[in-house]
Amino acid sequence: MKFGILVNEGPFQHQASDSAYLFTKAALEKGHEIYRVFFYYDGVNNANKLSEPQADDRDLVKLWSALAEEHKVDLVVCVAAALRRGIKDDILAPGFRISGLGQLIESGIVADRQITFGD
Amino acid sequence: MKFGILVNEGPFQHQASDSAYLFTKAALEKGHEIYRVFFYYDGVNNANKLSEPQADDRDLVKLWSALAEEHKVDLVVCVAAALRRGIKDDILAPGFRISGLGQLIESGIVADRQITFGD
Amino acid sequence: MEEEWDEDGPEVVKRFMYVNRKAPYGTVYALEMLEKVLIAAAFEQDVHVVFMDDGVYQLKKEQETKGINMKNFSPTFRALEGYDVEKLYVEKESLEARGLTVDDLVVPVEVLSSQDLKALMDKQEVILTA
Amino acid sequence: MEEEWDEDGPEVVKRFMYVNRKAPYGTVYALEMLEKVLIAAAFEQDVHVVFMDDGVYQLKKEQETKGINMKNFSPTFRALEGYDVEKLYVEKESLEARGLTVDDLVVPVEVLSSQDLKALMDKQEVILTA
Amino acid sequence: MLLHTVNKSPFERNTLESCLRVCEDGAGILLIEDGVYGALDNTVVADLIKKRMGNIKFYVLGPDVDARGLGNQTMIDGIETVDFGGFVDLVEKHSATQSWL
Amino acid sequence: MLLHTVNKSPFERNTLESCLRVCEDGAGILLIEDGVYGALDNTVVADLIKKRMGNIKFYVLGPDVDARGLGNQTMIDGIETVDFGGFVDLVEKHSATQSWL
Repeated sequence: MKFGILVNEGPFQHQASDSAYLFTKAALEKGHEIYRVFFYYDGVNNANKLSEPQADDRDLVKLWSALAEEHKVDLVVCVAAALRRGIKDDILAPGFRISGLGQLIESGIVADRQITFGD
Repeated sequence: MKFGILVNEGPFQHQASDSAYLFTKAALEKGHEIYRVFFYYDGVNNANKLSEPQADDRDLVKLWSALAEEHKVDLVVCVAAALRRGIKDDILAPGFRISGLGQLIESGIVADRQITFGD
Repeated sequence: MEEEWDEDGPEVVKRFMYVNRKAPYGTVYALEMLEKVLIAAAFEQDVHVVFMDDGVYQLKKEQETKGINMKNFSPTFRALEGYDVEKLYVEKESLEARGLTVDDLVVPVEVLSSQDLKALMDKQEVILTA
Repeated sequence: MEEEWDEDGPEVVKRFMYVNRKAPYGTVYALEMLEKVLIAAAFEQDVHVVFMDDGVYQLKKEQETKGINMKNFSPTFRALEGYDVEKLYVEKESLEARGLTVDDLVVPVEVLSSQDLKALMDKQEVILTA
Repeated sequence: MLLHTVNKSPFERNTLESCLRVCEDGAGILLIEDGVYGALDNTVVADLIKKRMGNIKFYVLGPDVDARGLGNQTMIDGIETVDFGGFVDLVEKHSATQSWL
Repeated sequence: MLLHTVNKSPFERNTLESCLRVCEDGAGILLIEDGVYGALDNTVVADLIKKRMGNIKFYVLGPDVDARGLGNQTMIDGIETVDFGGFVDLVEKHSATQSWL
């Protein structure tokens, strides 16, 4: 089955990105396809490559990037939400791309199931 | 009187930074001193100079920077919270400086009143 | 309207529901949700917008935001009709708990009881919340 | 302890109160609040830490965070004593509403009724919340 | 006495209730941001404040009231409206401020 | 039928209550993140779920339960614990998912 994922919050402040990541990983392990992970609202902060968590803490930016590399997951950051919050190509982590909100709606249309993680 | 201000949230997602800014401005207009504005948690995102809101929206990063310039307000971003969230010197807006959490405690000790804006 | 989509729309038309439960201005969710609704309309999907809990306050008339230095986005709700977003629903129980009536709102809406809202939600294919 | 501060501490010792009302892990507030408490202790202030509402869950024993890929920070509460942070308070009403007792908590705390907490809060000079 | 600020809607969260539970008689409570909904009369949560009116002094931040389109709504009798300057004055005249988030 | 997810503590917010108000009989509700506190028995909010048990199928995310130290607490009778794989299965077998935030 094709899943579409929406992430509304950045890393650390809320658990949303953690839950979304673990759900995405579990879906891939079960052989499902992740059509797209769309980052909206403060969710765009998941794509900030300057993020440097403590050594014994999880590193969500790197975890998402690794998922994109290993499983060709499409990680899309909303351009409007990102501009406001200062997430631009200069600091965009590998595997993420910046695009329009239409990519979220398209995900809702194409995916068999669309699910939101937020606060 | 000396005021210390703590901002726990970034711009946009919550009103905290807006309220803190308007409070700080009002205190200055009344002739009070702002000892320090300390940015903690997602509040560190207020210092991201790449932030580019829509033309008809307020620009909190610029507003804080202007306050620092005009009134010599000390804007301190917590180093630990900022590292996690990828706010580093490369993208630090004018008027902000990165320092330790001790600066918040010192603000609480020195200021006559310490007030928190958050979610 | 449904016929029009069958003729001119994309191949797939899904039932999208946007559930607004947050008050305006205290958080950005209301504003950025509205941007999502407008985009969905451009994709000619079957858009349903629900206001319940504090979300009903998004539609309150007479918003004057100058004093908090933020943009008043409530007029945009009146523009939704121009984008063919006409299915706006408000939960009756949420409205009543707040002492509000439809006369307090910036746009015409259909008032649904929780019971009727249940049935409408259950038919949706994509539900976006914030 | 107060005498010790008079002898060795900085010139100003203020009554700092940290009010923890949020559950752990769902949001970062609990973890980063704890970092603030530790710093205040280093400045030899008169630190009071209150747990009320869902904040009491921060102290729940047996936290096992491997399954959500996050760091279990509850052992740090046991380290607070080493930093001379010994004034930990839990609101009785919050504990009871959740069916918990002090035996469920990772550290010894003083249980205060809302009434007693009122009086303690009113004496504080700096109150930090999240 | 303390000044308490409450920025959450009492329809959505327990914040105002918790604040009232540990708020001393004689203290001040200022409703800001989404907290201003608590100041409205004729709602299912209006009694929270009405029960303590007289023992606690209640204030509401006018710019937040206006932003939410509540300028002409009936407020609970006895709540005083302040602007940001008044907010600063309240922080100054109380011994310390507790922000309920 | 829909799958509803609830990620907020019922002690702090009205989220679970709102979800239950518009949740059809036969639907599923999965408690995740801070929502898992709603699954505990012997609390002042346990009745919220007990009243609908039998009409709605309730699930709770095990990793979130364990993280919060609730692994040995008494859960409301009839709630099924799932892991992230089970979460994926629930999303698959329901027609759509509504996330209550």
